[in-house]
Amino acid sequence: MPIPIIEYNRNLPPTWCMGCGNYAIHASLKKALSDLDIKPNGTLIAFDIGCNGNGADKINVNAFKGLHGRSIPLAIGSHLANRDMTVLADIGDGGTLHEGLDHLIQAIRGNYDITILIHNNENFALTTGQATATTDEEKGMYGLPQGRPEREINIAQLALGQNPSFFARAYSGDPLQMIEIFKSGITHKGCSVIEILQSCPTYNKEANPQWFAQRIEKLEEPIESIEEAKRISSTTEKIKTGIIYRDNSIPTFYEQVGNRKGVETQLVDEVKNYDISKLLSHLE
Amino acid sequence: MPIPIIEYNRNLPPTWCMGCGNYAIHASLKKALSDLDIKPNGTLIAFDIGCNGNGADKINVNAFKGLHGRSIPLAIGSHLANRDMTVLADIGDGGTLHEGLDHLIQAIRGNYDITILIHNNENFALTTGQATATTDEEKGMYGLPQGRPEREINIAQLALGQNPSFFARAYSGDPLQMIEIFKSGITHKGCSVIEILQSCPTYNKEANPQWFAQRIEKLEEPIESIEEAKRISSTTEKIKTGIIYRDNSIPTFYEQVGNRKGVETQLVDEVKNYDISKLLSHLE
Amino acid sequence: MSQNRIVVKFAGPSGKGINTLGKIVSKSIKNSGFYNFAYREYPSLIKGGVASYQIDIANHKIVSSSRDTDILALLTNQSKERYLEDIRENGVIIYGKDELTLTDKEKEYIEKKNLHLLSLDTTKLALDAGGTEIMANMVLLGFIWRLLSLKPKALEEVVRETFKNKDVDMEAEISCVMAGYNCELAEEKLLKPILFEPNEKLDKSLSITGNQGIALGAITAGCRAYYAYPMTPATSIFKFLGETYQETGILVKQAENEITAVQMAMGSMNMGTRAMTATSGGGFDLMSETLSCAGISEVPLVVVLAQRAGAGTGVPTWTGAGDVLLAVNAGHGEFPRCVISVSNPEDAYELTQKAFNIAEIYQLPVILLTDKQIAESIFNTDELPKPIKIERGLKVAENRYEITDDGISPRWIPSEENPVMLVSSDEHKANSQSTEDSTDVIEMSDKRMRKLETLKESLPEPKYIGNKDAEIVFVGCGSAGNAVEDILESYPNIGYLKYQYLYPLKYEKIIELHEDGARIVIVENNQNGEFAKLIKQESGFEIPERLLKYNGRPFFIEDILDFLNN
Amino acid sequence: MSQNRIVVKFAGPSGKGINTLGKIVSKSIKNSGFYNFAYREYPSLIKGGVASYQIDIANHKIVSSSRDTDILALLTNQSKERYLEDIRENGVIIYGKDELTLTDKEKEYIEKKNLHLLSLDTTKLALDAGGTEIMANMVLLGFIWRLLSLKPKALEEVVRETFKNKDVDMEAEISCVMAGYNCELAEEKLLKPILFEPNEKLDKSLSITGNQGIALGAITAGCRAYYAYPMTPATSIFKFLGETYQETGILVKQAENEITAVQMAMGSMNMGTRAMTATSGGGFDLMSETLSCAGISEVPLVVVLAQRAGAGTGVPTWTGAGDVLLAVNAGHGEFPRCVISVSNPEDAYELTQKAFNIAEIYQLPVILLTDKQIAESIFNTDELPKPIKIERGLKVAENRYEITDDGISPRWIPSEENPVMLVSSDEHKANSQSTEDSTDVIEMSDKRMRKLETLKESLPEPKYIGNKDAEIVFVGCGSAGNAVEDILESYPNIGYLKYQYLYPLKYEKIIELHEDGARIVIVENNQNGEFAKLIKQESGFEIPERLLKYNGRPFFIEDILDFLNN
Ligand SMILES: Cc1ncc(C[n+]2csc(CCOP(=O)(O)OP(=O)(O)O)c2C)c(N)n1
Ligand SMILES: Cc1ncc(C[n+]2csc(CCOP(=O)(O)OP(=O)(O)O)c2C)c(N)n1
Ligand code: SF4
Ligand code: SF4
Ligand SMILES: [Mg+2]
Ligand SMILES: [Mg+2]
Repeated sequence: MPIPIIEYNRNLPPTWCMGCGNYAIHASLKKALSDLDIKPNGTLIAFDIGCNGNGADKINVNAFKGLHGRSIPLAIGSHLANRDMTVLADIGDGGTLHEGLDHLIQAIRGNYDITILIHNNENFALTTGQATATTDEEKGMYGLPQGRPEREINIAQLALGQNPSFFARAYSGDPLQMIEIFKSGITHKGCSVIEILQSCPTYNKEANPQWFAQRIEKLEEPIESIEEAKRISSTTEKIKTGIIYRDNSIPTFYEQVGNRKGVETQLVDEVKNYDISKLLSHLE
Repeated sequence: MPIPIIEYNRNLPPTWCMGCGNYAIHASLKKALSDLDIKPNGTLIAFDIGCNGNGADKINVNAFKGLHGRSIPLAIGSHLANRDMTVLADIGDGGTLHEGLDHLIQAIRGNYDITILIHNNENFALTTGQATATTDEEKGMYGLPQGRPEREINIAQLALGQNPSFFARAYSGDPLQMIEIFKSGITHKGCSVIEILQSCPTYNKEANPQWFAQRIEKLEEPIESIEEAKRISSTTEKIKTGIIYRDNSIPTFYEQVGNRKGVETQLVDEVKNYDISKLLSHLE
Repeated sequence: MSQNRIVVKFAGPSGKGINTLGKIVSKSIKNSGFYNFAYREYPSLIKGGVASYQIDIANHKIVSSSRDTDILALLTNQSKERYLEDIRENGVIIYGKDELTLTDKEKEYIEKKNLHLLSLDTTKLALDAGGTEIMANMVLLGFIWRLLSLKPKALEEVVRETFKNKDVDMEAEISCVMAGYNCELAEEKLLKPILFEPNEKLDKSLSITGNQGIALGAITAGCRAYYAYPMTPATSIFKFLGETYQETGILVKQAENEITAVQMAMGSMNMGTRAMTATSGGGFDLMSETLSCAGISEVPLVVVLAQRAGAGTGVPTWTGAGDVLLAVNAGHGEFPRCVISVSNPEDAYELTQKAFNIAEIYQLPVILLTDKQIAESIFNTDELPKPIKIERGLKVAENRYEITDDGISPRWIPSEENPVMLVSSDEHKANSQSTEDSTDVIEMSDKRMRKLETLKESLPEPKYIGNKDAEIVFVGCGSAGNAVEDILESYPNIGYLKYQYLYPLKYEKIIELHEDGARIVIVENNQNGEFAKLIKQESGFEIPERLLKYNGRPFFIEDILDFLNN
Repeated sequence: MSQNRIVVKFAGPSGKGINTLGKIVSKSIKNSGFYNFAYREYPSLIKGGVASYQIDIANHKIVSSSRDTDILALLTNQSKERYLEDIRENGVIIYGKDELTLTDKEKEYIEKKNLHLLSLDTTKLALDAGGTEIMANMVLLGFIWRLLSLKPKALEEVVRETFKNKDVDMEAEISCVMAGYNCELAEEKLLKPILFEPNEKLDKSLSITGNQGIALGAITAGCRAYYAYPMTPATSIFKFLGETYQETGILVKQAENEITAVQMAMGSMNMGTRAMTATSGGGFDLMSETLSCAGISEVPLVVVLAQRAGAGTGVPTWTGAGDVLLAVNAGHGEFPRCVISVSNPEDAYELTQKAFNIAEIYQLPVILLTDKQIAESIFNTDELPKPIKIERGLKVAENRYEITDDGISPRWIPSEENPVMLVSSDEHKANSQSTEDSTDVIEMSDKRMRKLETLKESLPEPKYIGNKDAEIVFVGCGSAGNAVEDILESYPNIGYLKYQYLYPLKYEKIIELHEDGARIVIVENNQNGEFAKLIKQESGFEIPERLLKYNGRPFFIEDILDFLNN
């Protein structure tokens, strides 16, 4: 019997705007954990700062609400300490593509066994709607009345360009698909990057449910070839959702660490006084 | 008549190891500037910290030796202030792919009209030889006797993945080609990313001249299609050098800035007291 | 009515138009001839929670809020809790059509203070007046205006101006305002008429925030590039510069993060233009390595540090001044710097210009401290100070780092007309070449540090405000002292020693006042008395009394009065 | 022979084997039964420039260098300049086969000091002995050994051990050593025989650097993950942990930059393992936002700040202690922290363990200060102190941020056995939920800050070393005081008050000593007397005399002696 969803609830009401995609994302995450029988205390989520991160005290799992743009390395450090824990990083498009852009790339490259949920609402929402690299180029935003001068970053292109072991795209308006994607991402061994097209009715009104309905095309199966995956995820008329690419053959970071091969314990179990006398003999 | 090379010399001998690729890189850069008739005081180079940056006080141009990993945004800020100045960023593989990875991507995305010279010697040399993302995975390095656990980053893949307007690869052992590449990069309008395969006989002995000679294949012409460019630059048996990709149709950052269109002066010429009375009327 | 003010507060969930209400009232009151100060509280979320706008109205210029209000207008009844016990005797509470459930304690308070409660169904009134539901706020606006017994003309004008380019039915909006104004529920006992003599000139004076003061100062000073990453409470500088960029021609770049922003600013400054960046504490930490780089390279830099409450993410939309020691010490190694603190828009305007002059003349990083209370509150200003002449200290010479007596070396703009210029974050010789020679290192370190002495000599003494032989002298900077400034007139035994230049610090005046027998009190919006620590570190003098506040709220005048009464 | 030492220095270009020479000599001398201290200078480039290794030999344990040497061995004649005028009376200079061109000033110095110059063609001797050109250094080694009149056995053993797993012709190496040793040019007048009584136990004592002390402390303390980005002089901690990782099982991750490193460390610590990161000033700046985050979230964190000289890039391979105020103030907002300073490997070993205990018990960031001089010099240590018991202060409870009297709240390890744990960089309630309520903010800020008081009470007083009623007492921390320690025995009127715990600061002892009539002198390896500033900020007491050095060099014993003689 799966763990009842209610166990993942804290009794504090969410503070997002009405219609915000974050509601469905949180609900789907809870459902995914429950379906997978992962206990609240068997999970740790590193939350970023942003509207997304305002969910940190609304879900009953181990959580660390850290700094803006840093939830990915925070999640990695948490994961390495205890790989029995299911570790996720929860972050916005601003945190991922601006403040902490390097972390996403390094996480994919290291293929740490964590899941990264990128809430892409196409703006810096919590700071009241500035343009991010995913905002429409011409759209006038806070402080940029004529839109931003830089080109966009397509999250799929960026992630797929780094040879990820798992990349998926979900949409906050489709919780059923989202739950399945989350479950696959969490169970995938390696760094699962999940971009979530998240509605933000306050600062990204254009991308309303109709807008998405007209554009989204669900993938039934992951694409075999990464080149093809890149190609199909770059077209802008049709937005593919689903597990876009997956490669189970890439070893995880931990598997590559020479001195941890065959070690059964977790780092967190190993904190005790160590005898250094053997090491000292090198220094005599 | 081009400017004599000697004008780019400072009377301070370089401090690189014998056989270091940085000698040829500096010499080629001077030659390129001279050929292009760009005066020493018409150029500014933002130098990173690394063996590469140790060249900052050995070349007679305007220069700013700043912080490790930061020469790209430093160059961009310099460039925006005065677009009449030829601005370059000079940085190592460590600075580019580790400390300041985000800056390279954002520079390409913004397509600022600067030239970025990445000295790829496949290690953090100045700190005495740690592994970078371009070091051979299995190679034992400082503090990592069994090699690094993360996968490599291929600079060409990374750069081409961001739709650059110019990407080239040079080799420090081929100054003639390097000079031509530098000249093309400098004259290209937009962000020119030039990876230089730089020999480091001290910490990257394996990659000696023979090693390169066996692998390098020169491109005569840039590749038309970016997909093809990515493909050919990812094979590891043959390393392509030359201008790999170029797209002159991408507007530069400055061209996209709404309020600077048609402005003839440079920011540096505009420093004076401005009358704010019109603006104040909004606040009355 | 403490300190002879009338105080109106709107409270309700974020995103429900509180912000617009506050701005309209503040501006309309000014245009009606009355000084006011408008203070905003809001949560770190986009919709919901409790936000408020409070407008203090007085017959003279004021720069702080009172804690207690005369009229509290609740947009939704849920917002009552936070503010209900900060209402003055005979105060008025206006709430919506639903019943206001009160705790016993609240009831008691209401009784004790003789508060008047009124249920106003603004939605119904709006619909009745031909408006829509979302015009309910306009009804409330008109009603409040009536309670203040002001003529509707100024209000109507501001409403029209506010919605000018918006997609609204202007006439319906105005009808709603008038429906509120003419509403018969505005009984006599609810009225809080403004009885001050209106000052007609106020119509032409400014409604301006501290951040606008900084932005305007930068514009005046010839700052031509602005690089910043969004962070409350610095972001509205970006907004102002972005929205005026067609007029000013300034290059406004939303940088990809704070390190990028400050590196770009440093690059531009070195190149000879004026550039600026702004952030709050967390972003400032990220910039601190670059401060150190600018310090040793002697490249001018101006960074605005807009403080907010707390370490980490803290209480991000609330105010505080816990970064004073950070501003003075951030960045590794030892290098000269200048830390300047603003406290209101005039200051901000003037000191931002000074910051550029100091950064360029002395070739060092200047940190301009402000805080959320200054950054986002609306002040009334009759006129901004005169523009300050641009001084850049430019000089072409052979050696960029010439050793000089005053520590200031030649600096020039890289260009084809000038000699090649090398700046370096390595320790260097006079000719810019890197060095590790013992004598070189000492000489260059000494030279750099001499600039601090030269700068210190050129800085003004702190400003003493108030009666010369006051018994109690508050010492402070930033918004903390604003509440003190506001009571000086009524308390002749109080003085305020206001610091604008925090570092290098001139502390002699404090010692002097102390030796002359005054009670010295530090007033700071932080937990540990950071400015007092700085004073102690520099002078050895421990300020005997401390008035500290660190709950995210600014100093209200009652905080000062309570201190004086205890 | 100042302070009864014999001092040998090798000088030559970087990358020419100086490093190996220095290490071999230092170890062989120890194994021969003599205490020594080996100090390394090198430029920030890989090959060329001037590097040196200086070995001070004494008949008791020493922890600092002299400025002046008895024997200067030049690998190339170009290296003479820097050190030629730091040779003692009757000293010896050994140079290569080419003529040593001397300036008039140098000639005068040589004459005045009666220095002996000897040209030794080490290359030729190496070839003659059946070696290759690169074995010239081995000849030099043997020759120096002869000058010291030591038995070759210990040297030979160390040479064999050093090259054990290297691809060399071991017998040829040894022949070269012996060729140098037996070289007839070692005339009587050049000899500097070590006449101390050899101490046989020294064979079993350690040759250890400060960074090795830190690494060993971390291993002992159960640190299971190390994350760091290369930065001199912190990098050799990474090296030691990396090279021993098979034995220790520690996860050693070269992080992609400093922000990544410290975030990973914080994540691991929160999860319940022990983790550490180390960097120098510039990297520390980048970590400072995370310090603040750990501060408010109350997550334990241990960061080693290995200081070097200068702001910006500075003089990156040289020593200094200009980051004391940075360590105390870095990171925005106000939060408790602990700053600990090490000065030698024993200290480093012990204090690293303490750092973990403090970080975990008090749930705050601990900054462990060291500097290049401590980090990279080779000390002789008879034995490391006993391991310190691990104390973690773990406790499962309902509320992660329970308000307590001592400020310490329950903290537990997230696991399926324990309740869910939420930590947050937002200001929060006892149950971890974010808050902006005024009372909540005050209560939680007060609670956090109370930890500083609790911690302060638990910390030991600074260590007083030397005669109880010394006339002059130096106050300091880090390597600055090591030269003072070394002269204490011969100067009974000198004392040293050595600080290990800099923050929270216990300053009462200083005042006491001052009031007892001692001359108090701060000794610091920086320009502005940062530790003195901290003392003044906390105590109001300005230390009357300052001995500061900021040329990138450590304090030599002559620096202290010169001060005393003036
Ligand atoms: C170092 C730092 N810089 C800036 C901020 C301000 N900040 C808070 S949330 C945010 C934007 C969040 O945007 P995004 O990551 O897209 O999340 P969203 O709010 O859209 O969910 C920013 C810039 C911060 N908290 N810390
Ligand atoms: C913030 C910061 N972190 C670390 C360092 C130390 N550091 C100096 S040079 C260098 C590595 C340089 O490697 P790379 O960029 O590849 O240049 P190379 O020396 O190989 O030319 C590092 C890590 C530094 N100076 N600043
Ligand atoms: S602003 Fe957008 S992302 Fe934030 S809570 Fe509202 S709808 Fe959601
Ligand atoms: S270490 Fe390598 S990169 Fe550095 S100077 Fe030597 S050869 Fe060149
Ligand atoms: Mg977003
Ligand atoms: Mg490199």
